[in-house]
Amino acid sequence: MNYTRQEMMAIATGREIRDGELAIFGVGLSMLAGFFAIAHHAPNVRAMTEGGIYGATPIGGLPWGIECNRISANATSFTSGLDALGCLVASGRCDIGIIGAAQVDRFGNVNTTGIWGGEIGAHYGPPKTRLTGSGGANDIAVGCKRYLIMASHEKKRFVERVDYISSPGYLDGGNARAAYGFVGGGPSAIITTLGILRPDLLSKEFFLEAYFAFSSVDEILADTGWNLRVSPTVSIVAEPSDAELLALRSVDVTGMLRRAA
Amino acid sequence: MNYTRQEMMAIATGREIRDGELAIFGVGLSMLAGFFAIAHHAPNVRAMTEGGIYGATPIGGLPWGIECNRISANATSFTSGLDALGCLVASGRCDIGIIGAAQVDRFGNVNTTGIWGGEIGAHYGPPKTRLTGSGGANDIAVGCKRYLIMASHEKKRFVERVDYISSPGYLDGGNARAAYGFVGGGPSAIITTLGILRPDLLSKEFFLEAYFAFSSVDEILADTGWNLRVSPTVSIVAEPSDAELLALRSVDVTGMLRRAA
Amino acid sequence: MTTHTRNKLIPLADAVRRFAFSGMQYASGAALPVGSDAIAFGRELVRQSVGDLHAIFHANTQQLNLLCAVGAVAKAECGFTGLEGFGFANGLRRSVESGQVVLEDYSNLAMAVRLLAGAMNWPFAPATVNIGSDVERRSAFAPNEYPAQSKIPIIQDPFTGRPLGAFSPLKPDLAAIHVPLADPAGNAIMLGTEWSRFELSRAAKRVILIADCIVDTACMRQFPNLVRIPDLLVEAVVWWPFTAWPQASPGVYDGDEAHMKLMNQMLGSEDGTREYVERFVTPAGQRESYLELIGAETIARLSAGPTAFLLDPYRRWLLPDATVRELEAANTDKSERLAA
Amino acid sequence: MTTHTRNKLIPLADAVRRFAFSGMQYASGAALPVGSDAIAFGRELVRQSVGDLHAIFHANTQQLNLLCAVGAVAKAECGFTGLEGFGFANGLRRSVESGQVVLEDYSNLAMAVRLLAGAMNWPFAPATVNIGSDVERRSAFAPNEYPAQSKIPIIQDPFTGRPLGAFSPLKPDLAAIHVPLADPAGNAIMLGTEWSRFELSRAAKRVILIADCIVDTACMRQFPNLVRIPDLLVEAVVWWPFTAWPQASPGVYDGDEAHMKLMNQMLGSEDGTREYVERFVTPAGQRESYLELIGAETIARLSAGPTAFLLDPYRRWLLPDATVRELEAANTDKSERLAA
Repeated sequence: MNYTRQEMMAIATGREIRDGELAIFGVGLSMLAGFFAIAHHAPNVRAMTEGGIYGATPIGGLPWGIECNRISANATSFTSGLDALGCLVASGRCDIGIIGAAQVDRFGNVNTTGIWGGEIGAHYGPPKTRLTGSGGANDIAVGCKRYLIMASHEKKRFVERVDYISSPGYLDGGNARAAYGFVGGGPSAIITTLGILRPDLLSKEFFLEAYFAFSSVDEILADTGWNLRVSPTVSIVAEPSDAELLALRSVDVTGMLRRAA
Repeated sequence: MNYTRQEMMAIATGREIRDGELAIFGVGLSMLAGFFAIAHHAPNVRAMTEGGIYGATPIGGLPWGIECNRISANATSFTSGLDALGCLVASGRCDIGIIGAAQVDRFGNVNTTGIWGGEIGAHYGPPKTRLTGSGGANDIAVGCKRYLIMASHEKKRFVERVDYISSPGYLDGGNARAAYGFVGGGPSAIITTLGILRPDLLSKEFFLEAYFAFSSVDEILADTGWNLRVSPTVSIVAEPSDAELLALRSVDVTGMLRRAA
Repeated sequence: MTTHTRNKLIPLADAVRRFAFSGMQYASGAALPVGSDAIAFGRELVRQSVGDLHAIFHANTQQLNLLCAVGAVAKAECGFTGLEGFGFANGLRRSVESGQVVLEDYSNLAMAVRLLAGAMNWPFAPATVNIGSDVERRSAFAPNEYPAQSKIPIIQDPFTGRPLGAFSPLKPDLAAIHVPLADPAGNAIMLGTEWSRFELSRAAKRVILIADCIVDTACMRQFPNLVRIPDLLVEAVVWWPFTAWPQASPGVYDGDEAHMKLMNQMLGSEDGTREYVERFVTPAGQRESYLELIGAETIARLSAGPTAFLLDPYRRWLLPDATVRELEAANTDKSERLAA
Repeated sequence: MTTHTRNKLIPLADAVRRFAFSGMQYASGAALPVGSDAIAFGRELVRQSVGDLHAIFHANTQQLNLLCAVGAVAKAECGFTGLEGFGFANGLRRSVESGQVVLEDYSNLAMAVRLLAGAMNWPFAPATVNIGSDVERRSAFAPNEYPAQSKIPIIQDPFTGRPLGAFSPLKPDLAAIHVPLADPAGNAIMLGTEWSRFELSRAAKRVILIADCIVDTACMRQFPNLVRIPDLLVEAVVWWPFTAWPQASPGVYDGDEAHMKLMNQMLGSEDGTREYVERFVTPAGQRESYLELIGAETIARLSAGPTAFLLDPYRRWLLPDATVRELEAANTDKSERLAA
């Protein structure tokens, strides 16, 4: 295998991004996936951050954050969070977003707020483990035409029901999102460290669509906390091509994804 | 008389402005009155326009408008209409504003929208004479802590009830404004070409407080379209001092107010 | 980076042909009556006889005055409708008084808030202005509602119960926005107040920049905080010196006071309007003929105004005319090239 | 013009003494976790033992992380609460898990919209974010309401009947805002994203600027479109190089990655926090001792970052240190001068 598991995940995510789209990336893996797509097959993607940084490409390694100087060094425009998340994301202009998840459930609801260890109950108290909060992820989940969830495929993360919905996926499934009139369509895929999950057209429950060459259906089922349905046409995700690896590594200049294998 | 009637009106208006206040001026007479106050007795007035121009003093004559280069040449900050009228005026931060009037009534309501020649009736049709609309005056009337109305004292302009309320004074008088929760307190004076009117504390009806040395109570009553009440202590407005005239003329560099006498 | 130097320069006539259509909701400049506005775009609308417009102007300008005068406007929504120091807007005034233009009045803040609501995709925005006045109670679009209910519905603040006006969002089909400086990709720098150009650029379905000067993208990378309209919002860029004439463009040229008065005087009658179009619109469809019409002496005088220093930091990035022409030619309609 | 060159420069310790108080609603930076924030102001709050804070941070920063770690915060309202690439914010995390800090969650857009509502004096602002999630249904400030009604009441759009969240305005008692460049009167230029500094400067009851560099007002007259915080909003200006350290100030210095990690690691325990305060807060009450603590080598390295060119257009207006000190001395508390 001439690539790492992290590289596979980044490439699978990047393949979801189409040329010309308006795309919002977070830090870390999601930014690498996005800039890989630009370098490889989507040169006209218009990339932005939720801080209101436009036209920038990171230099000198992966940014530590979306206001890091590594992404501020060659921007063509700086505005504000209100502009980026309000005028560009909440407005429905943004084609695609990428968010992470500490917990994700069968309907693609994401928890990044805290771990209570199950149902919170009627009284809201402090979590056992405090996480990062919603940040801009709730805004992306509500506003982007579609979005991708990236998550490490572990049983404790892929749960029947998240402790706290920080960012809405399909809520209780079916048409549940429609009640809120969100301009965004919801999560189009969960890209994990082991494979790719997609929502059922009607029920909106996520099923296993494909797995990475180094994984298997059994491994994925064992690492999923709900009774994951498997597509009858489940397949192996195409391994990275040489051109893809070249493009990804030109973006991942500090080799973050190779170290983390 | 070593001053013109227009100069008296500008000076009487400027006297209403106190040092240190945040003040919003329109074009023409109101800007002259404001910058006279700064030059004469209120050096720390913070002047702004509804276009979001801050820290500027007009150069080379009176600006033709609030985006004129004559007021844009030495600003310290340019923002926007939303900022100026929203964040600074509607917020209640602005201490004083000055607006003009084509018609003004006994409760200080101002019409700058159109002349229908009386009641419009149930159907809203085009006016006989279209005026300039509300512009920012409605926003100033609603948001500034207090505001001044400047108007040429003529019977056709000082009417029982304006055809159209473009900018609310005290509406039907008394506590009528309170129903709307405006942050601004309402008009504190009407400065005319002949004298100064003030609102009664309770009824909010405007009465004649003082007249200019070149005018008289009789002249003012004859030129007012409602039964104007006269203060028992009605007095003559102090004539411009030499220092005031000097300050005003240093602002009115093109002599606009002297020509228009 | 090919992504960010995408060339969107096209000729003015192409921009109108491609993006304008009769009956559209058309917004411009988001300007004030004496300053920044894409008046040149309105002149081209007249040349191409685009009509039946639903005009959305934060405040009136000589462009709206002209469009009303020639009968190109059916409906308008506006804050201020005069010309500030230049008096009433005679073209607009005439068309409103005759009933030809149905004009819906708002205050200047209300127009800005409605553009913000459009930009944020809010179904309404709350505000305490306009309520209690006839701006709320009278609707030209719903003339038989009195007091009007559909224009600015009164809602209650859920926290305090206090009454508020609910303002409908503005999302014009097309916005032609004047800027002093744009790069070929559509990044724009404004000098002087933005008025509501920022909000308009986010509220409109499509945005075209009409720029006095074209600069290299390197200028935007030096001053990214000045680039308040990023390229990702922009469909096309038109290079047109003295776009706002006879109004002012701070940093680039002063207002032409004589023409401001002449234009407004002529727009005061049908005959005058016809003459204005014949003398100042029809023959000015090319940059060269347009500048000739303004006159070299006037151009020199207006360019040497008291704000000229505001342009100094950016002069080194101004693209040579020939370069701009080449970029523009690369995007010109084939039909246009065949006709030429 | 005396009006516009009013000198508002005061020492950092004076600014905290005059404007900060225990129990206040305190907002800062309106920053992101690795960028602009007035962290130096938070260090002085710790030195002067200002506590019981109701912290309003658009997103967490090392300042909030520190204030939580030392126990100075009772309540907080926040969007993002991590440190981006640097992981969880250990000080904040510890204080939330222990129940010492009651943290009310919003999304980043919701925080920006609430600041806008405060700035515009709206009793609420509408938005479609957060509704349908536990951000709406769970309130730490009203823990027994489930689903919460008072946090984000659901209202109906009067035009379409569509449900919306109503967001309460934020109007903090005091905002300490970091900017790279300010003049002595309080006009400020930002480089890099504003995040929500513009909205915060209008929403807060009082605003203090903490500036890396002080420039002559002539700089503001050359670049008025960059002055997004005008002097009329500002109570006081503090000159404090490396205000945001260990975070970054685009154009002026890079983030200090080693200290970002060290600081967050130390704030992860009570002992570590005590040590952090002893080593990096207590002895750094003067500009000289503060810069010494960062170290000359680090300062040189961080100042030579890839964004340094962003500062170039403004360098000619930087006021000499001696001039700034004189201006500051003119405003210094008498008590301070006597004590010195």
